[in-house]
Amino acid sequence: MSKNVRLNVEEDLLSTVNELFKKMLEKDAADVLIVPQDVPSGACTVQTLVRYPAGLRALNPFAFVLPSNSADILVKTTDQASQERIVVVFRPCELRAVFELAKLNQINLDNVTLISVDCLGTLPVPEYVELAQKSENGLTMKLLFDVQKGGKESLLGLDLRSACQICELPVMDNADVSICTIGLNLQKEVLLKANTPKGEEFLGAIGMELSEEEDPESRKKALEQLFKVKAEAREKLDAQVKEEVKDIAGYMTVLASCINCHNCMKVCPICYCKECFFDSDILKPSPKQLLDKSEKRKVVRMPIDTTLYHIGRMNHMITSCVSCGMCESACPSKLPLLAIYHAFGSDVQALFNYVAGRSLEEELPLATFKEEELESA
Amino acid sequence: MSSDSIKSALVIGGGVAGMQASLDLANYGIQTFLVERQEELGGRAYKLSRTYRTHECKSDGCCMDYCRECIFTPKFGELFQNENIEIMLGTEVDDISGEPGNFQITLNTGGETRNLNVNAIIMATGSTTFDADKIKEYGHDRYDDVITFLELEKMIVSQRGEAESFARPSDGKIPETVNFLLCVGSRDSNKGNQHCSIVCCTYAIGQAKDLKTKYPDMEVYIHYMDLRAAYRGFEEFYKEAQEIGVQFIRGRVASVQKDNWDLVVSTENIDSGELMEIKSDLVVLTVGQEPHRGSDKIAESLNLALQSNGFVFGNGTKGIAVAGCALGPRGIRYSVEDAKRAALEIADFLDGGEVVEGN
Amino acid sequence: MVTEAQPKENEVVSDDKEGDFEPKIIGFLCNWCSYTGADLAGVSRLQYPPNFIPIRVMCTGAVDPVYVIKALLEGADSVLVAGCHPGDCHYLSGNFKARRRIAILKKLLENLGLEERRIRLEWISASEGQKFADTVNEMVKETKKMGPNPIKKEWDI
Amino acid sequence: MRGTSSRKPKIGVFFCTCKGSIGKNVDLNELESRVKENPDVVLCIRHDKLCEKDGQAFLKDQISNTDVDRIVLVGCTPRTYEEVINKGALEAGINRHLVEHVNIRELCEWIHPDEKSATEKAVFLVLGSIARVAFAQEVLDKQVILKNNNVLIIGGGIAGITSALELIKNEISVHLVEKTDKLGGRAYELDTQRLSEEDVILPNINELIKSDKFHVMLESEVVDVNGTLGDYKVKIASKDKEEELDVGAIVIATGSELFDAIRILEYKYDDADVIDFFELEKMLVKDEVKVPSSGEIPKRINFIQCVGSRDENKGNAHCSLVCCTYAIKQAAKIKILYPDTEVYIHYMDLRGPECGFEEYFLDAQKKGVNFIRGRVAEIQKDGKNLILRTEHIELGDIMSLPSDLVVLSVGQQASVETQKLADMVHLPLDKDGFLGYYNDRFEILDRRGISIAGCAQGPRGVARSISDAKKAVREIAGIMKKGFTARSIHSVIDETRCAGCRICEELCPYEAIYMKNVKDHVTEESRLISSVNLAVCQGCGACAMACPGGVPQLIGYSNKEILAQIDELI
Repeated sequence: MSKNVRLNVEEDLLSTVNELFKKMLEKDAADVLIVPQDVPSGACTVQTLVRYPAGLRALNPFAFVLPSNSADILVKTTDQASQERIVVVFRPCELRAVFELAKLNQINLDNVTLISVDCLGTLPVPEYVELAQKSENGLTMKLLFDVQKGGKESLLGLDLRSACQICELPVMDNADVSICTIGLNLQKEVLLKANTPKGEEFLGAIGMELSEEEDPESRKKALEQLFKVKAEAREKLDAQVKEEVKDIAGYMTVLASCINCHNCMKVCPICYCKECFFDSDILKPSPKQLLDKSEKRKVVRMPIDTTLYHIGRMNHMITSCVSCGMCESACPSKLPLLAIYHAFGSDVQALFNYVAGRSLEEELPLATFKEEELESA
Repeated sequence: MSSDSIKSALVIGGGVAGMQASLDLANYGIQTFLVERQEELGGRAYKLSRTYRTHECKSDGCCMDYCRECIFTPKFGELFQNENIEIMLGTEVDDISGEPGNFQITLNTGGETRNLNVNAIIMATGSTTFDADKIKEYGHDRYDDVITFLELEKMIVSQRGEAESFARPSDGKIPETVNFLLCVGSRDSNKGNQHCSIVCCTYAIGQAKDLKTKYPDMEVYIHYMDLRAAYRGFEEFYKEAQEIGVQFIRGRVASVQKDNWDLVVSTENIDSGELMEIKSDLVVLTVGQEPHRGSDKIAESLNLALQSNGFVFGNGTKGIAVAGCALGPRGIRYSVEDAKRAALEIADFLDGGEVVEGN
Repeated sequence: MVTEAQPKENEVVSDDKEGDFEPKIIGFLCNWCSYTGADLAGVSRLQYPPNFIPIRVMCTGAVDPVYVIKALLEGADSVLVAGCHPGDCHYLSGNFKARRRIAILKKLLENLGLEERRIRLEWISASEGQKFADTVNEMVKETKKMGPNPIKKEWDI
Repeated sequence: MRGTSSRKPKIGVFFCTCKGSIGKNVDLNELESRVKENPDVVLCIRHDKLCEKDGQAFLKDQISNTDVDRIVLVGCTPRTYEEVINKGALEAGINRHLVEHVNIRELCEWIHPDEKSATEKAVFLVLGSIARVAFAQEVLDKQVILKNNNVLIIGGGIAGITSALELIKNEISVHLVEKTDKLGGRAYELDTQRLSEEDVILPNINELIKSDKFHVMLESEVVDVNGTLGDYKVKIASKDKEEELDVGAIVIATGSELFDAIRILEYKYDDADVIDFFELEKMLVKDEVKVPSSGEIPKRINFIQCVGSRDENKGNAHCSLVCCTYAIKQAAKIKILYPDTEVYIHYMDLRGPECGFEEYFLDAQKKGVNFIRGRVAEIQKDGKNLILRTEHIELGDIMSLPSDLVVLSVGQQASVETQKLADMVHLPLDKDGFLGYYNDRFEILDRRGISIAGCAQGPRGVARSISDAKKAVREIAGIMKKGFTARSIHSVIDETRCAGCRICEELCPYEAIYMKNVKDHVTEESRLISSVNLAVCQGCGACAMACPGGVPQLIGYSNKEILAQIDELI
């Protein structure tokens, strides 16, 4: 059972959490924070690197927007020799990506304290921006109360990103520390949990007294309800996409609008290669080859190798896909990439009893093998 | 010996040992002359349909059971390619004189003589197989369907890939009963040689197994005295043969005779004590090995002593090494090992102990 | 491989019919076992249909699934990946690695409606010339039954 | 070497008819004319037997008379002649990686009787290889010089000692680790003069100890091996300390161990008067044999053969090869010492792989040694007397033989040390637990700088162990002094593109991939990227497949080449 502490909300939730993080810097429990803050206009929320307390003005880890998967920031800020103590606040999908990337040796977690927040989902970025510009201050809190209650009035009829609708792990209980909001009276309190010794030590360092209290009933219930809704959505989406791409023709129809921009790869937190295989010279045909191909095949659909790219990329990273949905958000042609990756990925990951990003201990399916397995293959 | 002069060696015998020794010598940078009496390299081993796990085999399960292609043919290629090797076929050694480091050789190719100076000699004259005709009671000289194991190998090779069936010599029928007689001419000081030829058990079992696998209904008997094999893995080999139904009968066969149309193998089963008469469509005599004619002469001119069984003693003078069956009956694996060792010895001698990196 | 025009869904293309459809099968054979097995099939004159075109690779563990995808997208009707039996890999464990990759790929393509049997992973040792010939025979038969690679019906490849 | 970069490839296609065995089913004329249509092909020519001397001369001639810069050879399986042809091409100035072999004999000619389809398939095969060779890159063989050229010998038995002496003769420093407190192993305890067919002269241990190049560690054990040829780090645990040693190569001479006869309960090895052959040998060296319990000269001695050998249930499946010879010689010697003593040898089959065995056997029979065929069922104790119960297979009798002394000819089995070591150095064991499996392939051992000598690879006698050791060491000595050439097919890593995920490191079966620290010259970021140790890389391509980015590539089997070939085949 993890140790936890209830944090009383003084003024409001956001400022309470803002103070909490300030304390981390003031008490020298961290050198640098990586935390989401609202931009001054309030139109969006972005990740920031904060080294001094003064830099913490509008911390907002609960915003209903995720412009990019922040796992990449840790790739860029840590290396083998990293010494600085970094504290990050990430959403569960970002944390899952962090775990995968750590296993892929792209992130050095030695001096990183991972703090997760419960996530109720995010809206597509343009729609959120529009909504935020229309709303008065306090949009995040309004949405938080509203969505938690199951209502969607404040969303003005908008839907969460499909990745969020089907999210399997909206709460992560294996980050060092988790900030729990679901099922709590956020006007009064928020729950901090230390899930690892590192987390306990960290909370101790900023003066928290931990106890071993059970989750409140209301949280258990709320979570149960949330999981149920997500599972239903998941089932529905999986079935829908499997129907849509049930054969090659369906898949090719979906891909027909792909403009081959490779944005899905560029925003994918898991795609860690320095240069994508499918961008490399290996696959670039010479003019002659291309024209020869048209002779051989009579017709060649352009851009060439789009299908190869999509199936190939899927083959490369599907075992590590954490279903954050960044690919789909970034796709200018609105291809249902998240849906496809999720539907196929859960099948593939099931082969190895693996869930991408679930934990640091599970071995990457592609980096190992067993002598006794897949005998029927 | 001055180190910059080109060193040379003569290899007598182009069987598997001679071939390996020549290749190794050449790779050590020694000018090598390979002399073979026959018109073809490869010796007895090349005539086999296949061999059973040798040094040359890629032991990673990659055997296509076609040793001629896999082991020998590439080796021929290498030999004929190698700049350091001169091959003389159809050539006999007439005379050897001189001393280690400086031998004078007289060679005879179809009446033409050639003189050669070499620094060292490897004797790989091999052995020959016992003449089965000498044991009258087995009828090799009288009956078409009594053949030696080498003749059986030849049959297998020539029939491979062409006809599906395996035909016995007399009438081309697929034999229903085959008897293998081991120790023909071996361990028998009266009619043959006293020594054991070591490899025959393995060959006979291999051939029996092949036949039995291809024709599961065929009755295959092996008549043996002791089952011997120097190679590890033999035990499993033997067990496999038993499992697929090859029958092993201990005892020396008394005679093979014709009873009207059929060959009859008469023997006493020593284990059970009963006298047996087995009707047989094909009898295979697993003849042993004995010293090659003329090898004693070469040994003498090299001052090498002979063993009681007529084979050469290996540890002779410096600058002379012996490899393969000239030392006594052995299989391909040991022959190749021998050859490698012999080539090393010679290279060591010619280098004065200096190490030259092998390939 | 010739696609004159985009056929309507479910329309039977002329070369679809079993019998006159000659499939093309690409095979990745490991140098040590399966390629030698194929050689043995040749040496033993074991006939099999000429629809099978081999590519020699050092090890099945070196067969990048991209090759298989590429072959299928280019219009191969089936793909064979053949290597040493488990435990016999010349490079100790290449075949186990291949097994994982191929399993993943199969799952993906299965989801895309491509018959799982279009990709086969077989263990064929150097002495199994007969097994090699049998495998090819079987694959040709099976592929004929499945019909041409549906990818060929699409324009883009 | 001809330059090949950034120019249009000039491909020469050579057809070899293999002395006319290709061309009956494949229409070579049609094939040639189809190949000639390819604009990259500048030469298309036929020969009867390219692997032979004049074929090679022809090949060289054709290459040097034209501006061909890469060749495709169409003929038989590359499994047989690849090396020969590559060598020929190299002599003509064409790197082996710019040569492609197309096998239309085993894969076409011999299996497809229909000319049209056989030819069609051959066309695809040849065009595929032409497409592939167009992207081939010239790679020169790399010479690897070793960092460290000391050699570690594990095991101080006869094989280890011979190895050490041979290496020292070549001025190479030797560290020898022996688990017991003295050198020599079993061989020096044997009455060798009489136990081997030729007079084996055992190497002189004193000469070894005197050498300043010889460092011995007694009562020590190797506990960990890391690194590779030229750079091994070996952890050695002694009684009170653990130390690490840097060596360049390793000779495994851990020997075998004798089967522990106590495992076969019915032979009562725990009885004082039941001994194994090795204990008898120690008595025979002193020219006397006494019954241990009474100190008297034995009147009746029974030898039991195959104790723990050829017996999968209670012992080992394999035959230990030397025990028959030992037993016969021991029996004969007892007969010389005590002509009145009755000596029986109970055997299954009499085996002696070395020449002269038959003479020993006959000699023993002449001296009055009795040979009884059959596996002894059990040894009973009747008061003070031992009684053997066995079936005489030839007579079919069940016999009860009283005996003063029973000698168990125990076989050899793989030692625990060998098995532990095999694990440490990643060498596979054969089914009997020996390192015999790799004995057949000298090259592998030398590439990794690990050689095996003596009984560690399977039971053998003293003479063979000595010759083994000499062979094992000679190759190592050469490499230690002069370095070696890396395998021509190996992996290369594009350092700029490596993201350092280490999947290739995990999947490399030979630990040939190691992580190297590099500093990005722009960002100053230090990161670990993969690097290939050419001494160890065997060229399997597992790393190439492991990497999603296609960063490691196998020479001659790169993605570019294979994808080009696939493109052409369909």
